[in-house]
Amino acid sequence: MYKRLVPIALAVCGLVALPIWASTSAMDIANQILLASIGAIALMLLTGFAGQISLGHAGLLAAGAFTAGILAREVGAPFWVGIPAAGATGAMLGLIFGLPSLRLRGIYLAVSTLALHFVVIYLGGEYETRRGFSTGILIDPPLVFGRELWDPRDWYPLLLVCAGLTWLGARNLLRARTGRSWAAIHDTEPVAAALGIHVARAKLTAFVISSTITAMAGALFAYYRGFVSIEAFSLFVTIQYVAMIIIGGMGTLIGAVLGAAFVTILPHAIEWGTSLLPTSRALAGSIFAINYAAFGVIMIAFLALEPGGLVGIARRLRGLIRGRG
Amino acid sequence: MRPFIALLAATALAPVTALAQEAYRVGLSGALTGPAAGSYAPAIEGLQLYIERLNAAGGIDGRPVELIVLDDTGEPSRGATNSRRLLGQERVSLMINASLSSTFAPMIADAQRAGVPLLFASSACPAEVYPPAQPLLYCSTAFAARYDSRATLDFVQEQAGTDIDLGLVAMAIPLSRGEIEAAEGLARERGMRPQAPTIVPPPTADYTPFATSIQQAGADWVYAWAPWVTQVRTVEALRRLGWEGNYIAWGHIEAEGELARLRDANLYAIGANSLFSENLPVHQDIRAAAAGSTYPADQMAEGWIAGMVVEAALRAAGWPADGAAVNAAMQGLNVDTQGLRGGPIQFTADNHFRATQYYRVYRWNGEAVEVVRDWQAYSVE
Amino acid sequence: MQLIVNIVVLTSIYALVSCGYVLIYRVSRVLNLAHGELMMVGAYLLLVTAGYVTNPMVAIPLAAILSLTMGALVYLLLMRRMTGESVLAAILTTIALGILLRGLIVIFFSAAHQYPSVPLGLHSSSIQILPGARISTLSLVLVLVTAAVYGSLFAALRLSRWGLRMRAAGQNPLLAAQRGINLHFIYALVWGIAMFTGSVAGMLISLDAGLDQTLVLIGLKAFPAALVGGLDSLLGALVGSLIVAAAEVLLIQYVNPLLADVVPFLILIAMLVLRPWGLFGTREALDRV
Amino acid sequence: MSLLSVDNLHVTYQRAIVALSGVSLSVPEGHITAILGANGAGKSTTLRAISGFIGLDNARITKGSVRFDGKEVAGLAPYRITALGVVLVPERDKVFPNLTVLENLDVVTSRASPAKRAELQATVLDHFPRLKQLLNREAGLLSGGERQMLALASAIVCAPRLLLIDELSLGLAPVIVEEIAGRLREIRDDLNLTVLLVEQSAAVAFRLADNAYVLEHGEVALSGSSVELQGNSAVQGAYLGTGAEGRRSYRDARRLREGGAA
Repeated sequence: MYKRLVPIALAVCGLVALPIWASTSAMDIANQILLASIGAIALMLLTGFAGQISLGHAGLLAAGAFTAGILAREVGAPFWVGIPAAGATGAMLGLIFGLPSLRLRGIYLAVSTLALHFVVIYLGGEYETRRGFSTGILIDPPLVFGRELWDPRDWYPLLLVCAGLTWLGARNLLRARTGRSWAAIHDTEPVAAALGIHVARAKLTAFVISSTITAMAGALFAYYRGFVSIEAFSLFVTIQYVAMIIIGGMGTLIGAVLGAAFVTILPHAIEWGTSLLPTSRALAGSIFAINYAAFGVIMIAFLALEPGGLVGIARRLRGLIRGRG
Repeated sequence: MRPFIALLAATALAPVTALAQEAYRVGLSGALTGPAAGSYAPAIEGLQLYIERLNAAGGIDGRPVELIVLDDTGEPSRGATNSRRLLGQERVSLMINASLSSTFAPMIADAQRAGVPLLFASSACPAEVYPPAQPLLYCSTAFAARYDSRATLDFVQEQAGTDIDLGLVAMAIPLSRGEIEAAEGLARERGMRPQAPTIVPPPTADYTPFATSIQQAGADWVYAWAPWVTQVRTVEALRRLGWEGNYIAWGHIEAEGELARLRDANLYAIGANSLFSENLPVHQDIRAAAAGSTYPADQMAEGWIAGMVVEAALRAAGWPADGAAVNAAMQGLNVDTQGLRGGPIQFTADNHFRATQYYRVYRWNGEAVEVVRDWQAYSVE
Repeated sequence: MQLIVNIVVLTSIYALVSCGYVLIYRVSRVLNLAHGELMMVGAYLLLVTAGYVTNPMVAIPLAAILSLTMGALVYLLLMRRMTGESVLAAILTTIALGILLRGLIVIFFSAAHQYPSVPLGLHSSSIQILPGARISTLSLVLVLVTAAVYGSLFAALRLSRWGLRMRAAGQNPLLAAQRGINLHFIYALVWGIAMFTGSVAGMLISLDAGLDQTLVLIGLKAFPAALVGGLDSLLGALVGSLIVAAAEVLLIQYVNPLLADVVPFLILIAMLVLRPWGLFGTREALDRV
Repeated sequence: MSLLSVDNLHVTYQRAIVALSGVSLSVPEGHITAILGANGAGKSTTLRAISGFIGLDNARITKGSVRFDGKEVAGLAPYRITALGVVLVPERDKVFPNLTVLENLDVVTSRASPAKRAELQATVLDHFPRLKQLLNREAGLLSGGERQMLALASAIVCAPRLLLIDELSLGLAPVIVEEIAGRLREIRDDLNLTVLLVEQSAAVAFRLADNAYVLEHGEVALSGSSVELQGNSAVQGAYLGTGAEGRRSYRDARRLREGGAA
């Protein structure tokens, strides 16, 4: 047990010390990673552990962001009201997203969540134009402990705490009865039912918990950006989150965080890479395309060659080292 | 956890290209790629060509202008990251937005917090630039909400009076819908019979159903204010249904080339930019500069005008030009557009749009794209 | 009258696109979410062939054959490695393929709007086919092509030996292999045909309305049509397309044009709740998944 | 002389469960050979190893050889073994349910030339007249017996040199099994087929087969001609329940090997 503590302690103090020496844009990337890992952990619980495929993640993020946006703009609700309210919307949507899972499995479930994604985005668009926010909803920086959060450096501690809480919450959940029932329904539902596990309740709790966390992540994202618009929650966002749990490594919490970091850093790394090339101005035009293509190639590589994801690679490396060490 | 912290550090200490301190630093975040790139990328390239030509001729008082271009693919989150990088790390003294309206809010917030002026070039002018204008926000783009519809309806009334059925076409994006719904109100005030706006969702396989609903409502005139693709697909579908009415659409940068391609006598384009076929000296300059670039010269007027505004602002601000100095200079700017527009672009402390907005209508007359009605001035209150 | 013609045109567009989804799912049990991108790549192939030969009667078939071979290659080089993997992995590989193709298209063809009809010198004139109903020649061609494609598919699947083998491979791959049927050839063939039909639809739409990135979204809109009919049957795809197209056209005309975007997905949700395996799909398809 | 000879074959599942540990048997050309044995003795595994469809639920041949017509086939890709003329009639999912009877026969690939194939199809339908009346019926709607007939017919149309049949009589009424067994024997004589039959019911096996092997726990416990085995008291005791000494406790059956070794 002691041996495992050292790397964790190192990691935690590394993270806490980050704001001291990192530049503002690096802090912005770090914050984005923390936000992404909250959403990734939520999706990992649903798909990685409970085995329910969902392609509606961006829709849930949008729902959370819009709830926070509407409350902040219409009612002027503070930060402390916006986040839990977004969580409540997420829980409600989780139920709606979860109902089809009682009848459907695999492809049909994925498709029903995809359809719900388009419905949520459509409603968001309608709200935006009806209420005249044709260029999106502006939210002024939230007040936390009397301090106005705007600079990435102010946001970092709050986001670190939120990500940490999500991690701990998820880990305890997985150890509790719900987590075990999820593991059962992950593979063979009939067997799970035979063992007396209330399959329907297990599925719905998986959807509700995952959607609540995702919606809160969406609200946090809205406050962090200070801005909400439907264009920010396209289908590509869903695909990015699904890529996070695959590249990270299905069925592991650390996989979700590693995947979140990888997928968030990738576009910046590519941009930094191409800026080194001499013809960087000509390439600037197709940076977006290069990102897209690279993202596709990497996902295919992980799916075909290393289904275990980064965690799989790490395990294999550790095996090699231990084998030879 | 260890590896990713190292990677993070690497990006943080990315080699900040040590720039010669005496260059003027201007930053741009625009939709170089992504779905909206078609109407923004040519303008951005036009601006880059202008700045290169300016630097070749010795820059401003011997100092070059450093233009940093970042792609935001029309996505708000990328727009926000770019503006933080331009303001925080690159320390630009003037920032330009050439992208979808969804990227406005985060950039406006960052610019106002950093006290650096933000120029909207080729992107739709937000309401904040009209008098009474908010500080630090300026717009040099041809089209402008509210005034475009008024000018168009004036022209339609001039041509066909007010006893007409007016079809209205918009794309299902908030800005286009907002403008067309405003136009519906204006048309009703003038005694016209506006139909319910036909709002077309972006990914449409077949435009015929939308054209059918317009035709069957008996529209004599149709006014479209949306991205060029939606405007032109709808008129093509209407023509295929045998509709002979008049169609007037906003003249985007692609308008001139497209009117020549379509050869439709009843298709009008109303715009604020002049035609490249007039071959004014400035048009020749643009053609010379645009030789060999990826986008056609006649789509670069918007970027060229932005270049003129930037040069005038930096020249007026003098050296050293920080955000406040450039902003002060822009309050009293008067930029001669050398015929690209109906008149000069004048900014005042209270009006960051322009004193007068000039509109011109043109169409295909059998052999060439001609001007149907020359510049019509609208003073901006 | 014009409404009915509009419905027929929209139905044939959705049918021609959705038969790609059905063919691949029915034979190789894989849901191909990259079908929209493959359709777009087919249309861009026409842009390439139109660059070399300006006679449409040569350029279009040439591009169609290219897309057939590319479809087969997509299976052989990529999807073959995914046999035996989980359902989620297979779906995600197709999504990743879609992203890769979208990126490559913008790199090679830039994001600008292209017009393949210009080099081919095609002007879409319109004909009066019924009193009070006019249709563009290209839409007419599209309707005829859809009829021909569905006719030949129904005939092939019923009569030709390779058609039988496709159906057999779809029902019981193990037994098909035991009876000496080369499954890899069948899957490559079916991916080729699916891309062929999708590309033909993509080409005809782009000849009529020009070509850019948004063609992919049309592929996505045709997806509910395939599912409503039951992922498992061609007849279902036809009927599903009719239902979705009719709903869209009537809603645009009488209710609110904005609904056209979300209607297919509303119908899809209703169908998934009532009859997940669609109108004509086999229930077994659901349990097997 | 023997078309198929299996030597010391070992197969393990999931790298843990040993299914076959040293099976050796040979199938003379033109003969019907049967494999007997209780459930889980490794009968089906042997068949799947020979036909090449072993790699399914990650089973693997770990040792031994399978020689068909003198050529080593262990580990070859299944479709390569089928091309050599080894055709398997599986235990379950033996027909294409949504195809009609005629389509089930048309769909298979045959080593015979088109003309020879048509002739083969005609003769096999002659041998199974009931199928001839049901040509346009979907195979999914056939009865158990008709389904087995169709499975045999479609395998024979492939013009196999060696026909592997997994459980001929499973789930069928005795009178139908009698009819099918009789038909099979006639076809074997007519087309000079070599058959390796895995069968649970010893009665059917001895009626059809010329010689037989008895598998127990993955090893060959007994082998010999059908006549000899029928006479062997141990086999009777274990399988037919009519041992010479009247009732025998089942406990001794386990020591079948030592007691009644022929």
